[in-house]
Amino acid sequence: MSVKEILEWVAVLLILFGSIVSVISALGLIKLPDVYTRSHAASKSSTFAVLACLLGAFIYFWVVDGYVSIRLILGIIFVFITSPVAGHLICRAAYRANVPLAEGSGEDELKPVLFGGEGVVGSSVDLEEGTEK
Amino acid sequence: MKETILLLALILFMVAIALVLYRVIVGPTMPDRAIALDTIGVNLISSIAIVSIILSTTAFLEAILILGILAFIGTIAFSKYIERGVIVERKGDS
Amino acid sequence: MESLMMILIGILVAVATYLVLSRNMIRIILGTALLSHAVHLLILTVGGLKKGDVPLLSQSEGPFTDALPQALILTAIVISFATTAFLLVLAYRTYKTNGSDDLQELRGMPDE
Amino acid sequence: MTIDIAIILTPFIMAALIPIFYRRLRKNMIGWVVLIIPVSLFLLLTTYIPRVAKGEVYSHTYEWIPSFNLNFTTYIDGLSLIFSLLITGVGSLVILYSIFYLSVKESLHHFYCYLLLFMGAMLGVVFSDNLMVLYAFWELTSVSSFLLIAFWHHRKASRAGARKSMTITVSGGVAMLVGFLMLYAMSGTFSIREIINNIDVISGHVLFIPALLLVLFGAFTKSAQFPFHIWLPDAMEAPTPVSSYLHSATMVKAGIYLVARFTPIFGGEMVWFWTITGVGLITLFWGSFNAVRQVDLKAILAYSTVSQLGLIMSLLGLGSVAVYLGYSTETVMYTQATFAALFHLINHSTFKGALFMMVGIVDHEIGTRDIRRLGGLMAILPFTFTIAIIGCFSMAGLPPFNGFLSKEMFFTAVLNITELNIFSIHNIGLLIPIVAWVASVFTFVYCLIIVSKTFLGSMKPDIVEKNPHEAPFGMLLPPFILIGLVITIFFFPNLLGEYILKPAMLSVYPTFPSAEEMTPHISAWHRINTELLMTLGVVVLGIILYRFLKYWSKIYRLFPKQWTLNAIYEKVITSSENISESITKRYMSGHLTHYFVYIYVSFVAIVAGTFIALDAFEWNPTNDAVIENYELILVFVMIFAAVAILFAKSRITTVLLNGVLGYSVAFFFVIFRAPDLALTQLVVESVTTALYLICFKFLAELKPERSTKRVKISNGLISVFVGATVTLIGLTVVNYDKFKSISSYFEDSYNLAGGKNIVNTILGDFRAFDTMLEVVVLFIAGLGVFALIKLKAKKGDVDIEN
Amino acid sequence: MKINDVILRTVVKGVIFIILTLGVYLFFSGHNAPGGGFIGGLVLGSGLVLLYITYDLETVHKKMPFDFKKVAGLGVLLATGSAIGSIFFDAPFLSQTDTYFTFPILGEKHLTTVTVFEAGVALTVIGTLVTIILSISEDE
Amino acid sequence: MNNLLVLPLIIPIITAVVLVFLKDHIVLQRIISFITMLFVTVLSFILLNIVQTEGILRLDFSGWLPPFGILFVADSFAMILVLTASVVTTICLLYAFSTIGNRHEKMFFYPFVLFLIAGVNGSFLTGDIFNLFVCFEVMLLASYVLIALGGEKRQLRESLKYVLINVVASWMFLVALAFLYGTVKTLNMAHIAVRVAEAGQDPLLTTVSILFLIVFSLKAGLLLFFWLPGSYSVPPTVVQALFAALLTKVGIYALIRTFTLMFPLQQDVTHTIIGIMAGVTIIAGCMGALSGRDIYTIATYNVIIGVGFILIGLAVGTETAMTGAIYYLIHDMLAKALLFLLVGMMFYITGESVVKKMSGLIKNYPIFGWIFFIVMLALAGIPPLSGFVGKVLIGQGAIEAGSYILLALGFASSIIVLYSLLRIFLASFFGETTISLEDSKPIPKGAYWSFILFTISIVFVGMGAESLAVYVKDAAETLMNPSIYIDAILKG
Repeated sequence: MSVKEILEWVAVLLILFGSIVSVISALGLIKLPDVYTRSHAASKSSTFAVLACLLGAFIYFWVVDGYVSIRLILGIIFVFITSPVAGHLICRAAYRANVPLAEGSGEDELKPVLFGGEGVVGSSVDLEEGTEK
Repeated sequence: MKETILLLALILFMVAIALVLYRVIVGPTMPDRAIALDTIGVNLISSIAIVSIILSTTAFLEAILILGILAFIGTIAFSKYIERGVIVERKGDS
Repeated sequence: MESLMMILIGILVAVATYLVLSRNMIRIILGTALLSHAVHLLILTVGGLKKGDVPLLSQSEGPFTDALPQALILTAIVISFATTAFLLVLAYRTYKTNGSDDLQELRGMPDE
Repeated sequence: MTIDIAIILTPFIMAALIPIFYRRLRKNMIGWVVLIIPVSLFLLLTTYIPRVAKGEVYSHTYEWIPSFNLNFTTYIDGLSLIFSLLITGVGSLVILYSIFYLSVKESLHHFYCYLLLFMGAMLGVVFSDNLMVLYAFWELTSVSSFLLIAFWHHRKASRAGARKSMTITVSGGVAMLVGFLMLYAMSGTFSIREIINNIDVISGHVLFIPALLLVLFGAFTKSAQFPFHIWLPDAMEAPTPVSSYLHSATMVKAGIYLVARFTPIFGGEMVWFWTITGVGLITLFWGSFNAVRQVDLKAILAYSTVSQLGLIMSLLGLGSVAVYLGYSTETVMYTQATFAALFHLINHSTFKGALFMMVGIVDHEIGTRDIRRLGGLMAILPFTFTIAIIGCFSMAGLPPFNGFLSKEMFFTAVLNITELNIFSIHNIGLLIPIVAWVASVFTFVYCLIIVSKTFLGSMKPDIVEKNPHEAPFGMLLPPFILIGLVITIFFFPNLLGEYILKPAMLSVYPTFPSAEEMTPHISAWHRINTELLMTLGVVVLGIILYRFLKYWSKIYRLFPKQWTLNAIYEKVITSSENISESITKRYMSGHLTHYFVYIYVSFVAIVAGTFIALDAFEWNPTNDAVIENYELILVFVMIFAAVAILFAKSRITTVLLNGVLGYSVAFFFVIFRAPDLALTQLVVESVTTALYLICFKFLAELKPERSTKRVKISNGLISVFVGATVTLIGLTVVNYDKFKSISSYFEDSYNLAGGKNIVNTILGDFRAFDTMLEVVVLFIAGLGVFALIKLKAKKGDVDIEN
Repeated sequence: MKINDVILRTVVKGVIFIILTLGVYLFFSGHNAPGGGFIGGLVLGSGLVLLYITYDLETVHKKMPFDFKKVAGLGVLLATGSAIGSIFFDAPFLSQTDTYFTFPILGEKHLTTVTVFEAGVALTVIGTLVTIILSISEDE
Repeated sequence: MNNLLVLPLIIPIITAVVLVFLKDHIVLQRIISFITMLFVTVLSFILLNIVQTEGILRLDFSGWLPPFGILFVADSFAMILVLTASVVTTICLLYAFSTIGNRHEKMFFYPFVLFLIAGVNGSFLTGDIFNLFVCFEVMLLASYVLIALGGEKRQLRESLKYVLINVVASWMFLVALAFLYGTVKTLNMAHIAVRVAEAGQDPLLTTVSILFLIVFSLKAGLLLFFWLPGSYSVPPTVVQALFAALLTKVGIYALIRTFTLMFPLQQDVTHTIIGIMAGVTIIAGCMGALSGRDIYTIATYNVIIGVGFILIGLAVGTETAMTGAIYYLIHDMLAKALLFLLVGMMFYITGESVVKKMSGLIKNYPIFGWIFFIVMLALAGIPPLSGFVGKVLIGQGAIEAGSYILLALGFASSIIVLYSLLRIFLASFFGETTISLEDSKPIPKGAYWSFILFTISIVFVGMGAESLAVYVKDAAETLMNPSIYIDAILKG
């Protein structure tokens, strides 16, 4: 097995690994109880999965076609930078829009700070069918 | 062999998308759906990468980057929508 | 694959039609969006699927898949985007002035 | 510019000039200026008499639309000359009369303008040889008579009468047009003379009888034949000069003219004979019968006109037998019916014109035309009385007036016809003289009514109070001229026969060798024969009936009100309006959903219907590309997402699912090797989703559909059918491989257009025009969104926005 | 209630360059690789929209005082103008020409009038996209 | 150089964009847009004459030979319609100047009108079926904006319906295009014709043609006209007039092109369906016109009747009938535009749209009233006005072909047209005048000019039909012999 072939295999396995992680994260997205925990599953695992996958693809093209794809690198960087921010924003939004924590979560210390203990915020946005308006 | 593994990986990604679709449909809250859509986008990125390998073409690599960008913009838009009901604000610090 | 795509297109069209036949503005507009998805796939499918390589000369020697439908779809996508944008704005303006998003309430007789 | 076209055009030119110069004239001068036209035309036309009497005809062709054989061919022969003389002659008298009749407060310029238009149109009708030009003038007479009838348009009855006459006569005209077109289809020419020359070729054609009936339909509506006569009494709302012009001498005679003109073409048909004779006789009877019950003088005259027109019409029908039989010494006697028709046509114009003017005078001086409020006017209006008595007696067929002569000839004709043994006349032929005789009795009765109820008896007190006096000289002159003619013609009928009627006979019977034979010597006195006895019977029975009028007039009440022709006409009109309204309202509900249902149903019905009827379905999946597992999953994802949209309860969910679909489509583009599409679809889909979200700020949350289960099921069925139609046709299309795509040409894009991305080269070069316009579309949409948002209806601004 | 967007804004400042560069790249690479005026324009437009989302109308408008309707109009004029230009050279409407130019630094480059046309397309797309989104956002 | 061909499309577009930059200079906008339309009119007249002398012109965009590139084709039929459309728009602009108001003018009213006419002209000229779709969309998008511009309740409501229905129609168009491309694998209309003929227009191709029939019927208002009465009665008068004159006619044009050029081989199927649809359209239109109580309803249903009548010409399918259809198209564009302008003006001066609530207008507005009278006669096909020649020729064609039912329906409809308009005339123009001359609103000068110009053109088309005959005959000949068109495109 030449180095090239080994690298190819590494790439393929990275991709496979990524796909497995992605399925796990999807499972997590289904199984976990509330939006915050699901966000955890989504942003961490799926970022990880996609990075692995893109890295695999990068290596593959590099090795097989001898093609160093700047776009792929850019893509990796981009996902790497933005994914956490996106996860952060969405969780914050969820929190500010009063999405309740799951049963059995620890104490919510931010609540009194943000909402002054009232727990009411005038968001006009529909969060959940049936509850809005 | 490598082909098979790649196909398997692709199938797994598709399964993941299908699973996440459940979250998009069921919810129950808006942020849930937003997160799920984001995840679908990210999974699509991976899938496109794999398809590129299978088709042995680099034509789709732009799509990967664009999808990344859009998933990001989309998520931001969503989060603003959820948070404030408005996506583009008229004035600063409103 | 073509047959499968046709069935998928048929289902999309059926769903879209059902949406278009509903009373709510948003559903109808979504129905038109689905219709356009369906027709884009349709144009692609009738051009033949997987019959060749990506239509980029730098990437392969051919044969290539039919590039013409792709160009047509591109044009169609842009046009449907333009229409949808206008339609959405029109819909919400109508909602705001008429106070209803139910097309049944928006009937109005032609000679009122 | 030769004289014949000048004759037709002069009235039009004058009519066009009136609105320009009328302000410069004193109001009472307009009429005098206008009078010049018909008088000079009349004089001009009289110069034709001797020449036409010699058998000359004048014809000129002016090109109008030669490409479609629409040429302006004028044709002056005996028949048209009679009519043109009537038109201009009576026209002159009517204008003279109207100068005194109409007050200067009326909008005289309108009146004379319409009248000239009408005169020109009538002249056009009788002088045209080309069917289309004839039709053009024919409709123009309808239009101008509409304007004349509606002259006092502030009166409701005027408008209604005008509308009725226009609707009926134009409908007839349209039918006639179809008949003309059929004639054209058979003969290949629009020229009446050429059609007559080719009559053998066309008479066996399938369209011959339909064309005949359609042309007759036109003639009958115009000439107020039963059951289309209903417009004529209503048209009496027009000013009296108009009635006397249109309804005695000109417009209603247009149908007669048409029948006479077409006798050489259609005359040989049994249908022609029976339709014209039958309808004519029914009209004759019905008109006279109904005239008796009227109380308005003008209405009596209207019905009497209807009846007299029926008489002339039936005579033309009787005369057509000669065309069928062809020329022989025996058949010549049947042409006398036509001769009588033409003779009576002139006679009728003279006495009916005079009578209308008489009624005008009564109306003008006394202020009413209701015979129940009139009586004893003989003393106040002696000249008018003279007019009335001469006119009425002539109409009733008494000597020494011209009506007697033509009435006798009419009886002769109806008696002659019973001896014929064609067209199964022997079965019911005896009815013809009976009906004719009975109708004459009623004619006599209403003539008596006119004279006695108006002028005899005692004067009503309210009339005495007004202290009316005889009409001015100008108003009396025209009717006196007509009355003079009535008497003159009685004493010198053969002058008329020789110079005017004889050439016309040749026009009606072009195949007959000589006009001499067809011109009988008219004599006031011949030996005692059946005709004379019939006349005597008319007088006796007429007087009896008049005496006992109040006893038998009850029979008029036997006719239920709602079954009069007028009522039926009104009912048809209103119910057709109401039915259309209810049907239209039913399907034009304003529901967008309904409209979509119509569209989709016709889509499925017509497209799938054709598809199945032509048995076009074919499916052969062997050539399909392979299906990979992951593609299958993606397909299921899409189906899931699509179906889920149907059940989604919040709008965000639906939009997100739509986004999922869009992304999946993009992924299909990836799988199917379309990178540009994938990129575009991704971006567009995201932007669209963002747009949805932005617009949601202004929109309401989804509500559950509140439709009934039935609606849902039917909608569902429609959707399934639409989807199935697309799928089935699509499956067939995919297998259709008769042709190679033109796009292989584009694969050479680098050499052709210097681009390696084929799709982009197509967009930027091969089909750049599409791209350019697509950019324009985008621009319009952007601008439109901007304009739509910025331009809002002002508050409190009612919908008056032009 | 003030919500601070420090994290977002910081990240966007960096990311926006990637996006805009990508847009320009896509625009130019269109002739030989996926991309082109339309996609390039869309990506650039999306980048601008991202700015509007992260900041707000006024702030962005101060930095970029364009009337985007006019930008779009300019784009249409450019596209149609490049098309109509060929008329004056007695060539069929919309005819494109291309030449190879040697630039000092970039080396030999393939230049076509298609690029002008595509630039028009891109400008229109940017202008329209931003116009639409801004118009709606400004609506009361 | 054939480049002239593109000018009827590109000049309005460029002018429209330039006008966007002149947003607030209303007078300048007016002048420029008017000059532009005048120029386009003159140009299309010149082109029409060139087509006469030199035969069918074509312009291959970017020089790509058919069937690969897009091209514009000018035959007499297309050019006649382009010319008429330009004339109508020019005159309507005159009306707009004095009535549309500053608010609209500042909101790009003139650019949208110019875009509309560009799309219309493009649809007439294009020789590529997909490009036809794109031109349709240009026209439709402009029409969407024009119909909604103003933002009133009723207007928005009806425009929403209009837009949605047209979006679905466009979708059907795309489906039809997909099927067409999937079968004949080409987009050039002449090339499609060749290939369809090669395949003998087999059942599948006929089905596809029927799909096109549905699509264009929706645009033309043939049978599927439900959207029309509502949406044609809400926008400002000028827009109504433009719509009535242009939009349905584009659909009719497309129908005629499709079934004379591309799919002429299965006439017993296709033309029978068209005939039935035309017949039903006429009946429904007549019922609508009879049922109408207000001027807008009556006017819009008259549009529908007109559509049915013209398509009788297509359904009958003889050369005479086709000649008639073309004449009638010209007439209908002019007369319907005028009718809508008049009806709008009635509403403007009285503030009423119900027939019975107006009375005696002719006293204060004599010219206005008489022009209404003339257009009424013209629409009823009374000679020698514009409707006559077309009516006669269609009738002749129907008799030649033996389509007596259509003949009867068509001619009966003209009576209903007359009756319905007569009702307006008698009730609203005749009768007691309720408003004194001093109190009545004056009609703007520009409006009068547009009325008079339209009237002149109507009279001209009727009286001077001969001067058009060369063009119309040529157009009909080309339609009946598609090989002329095909040869001009593919050979040479």
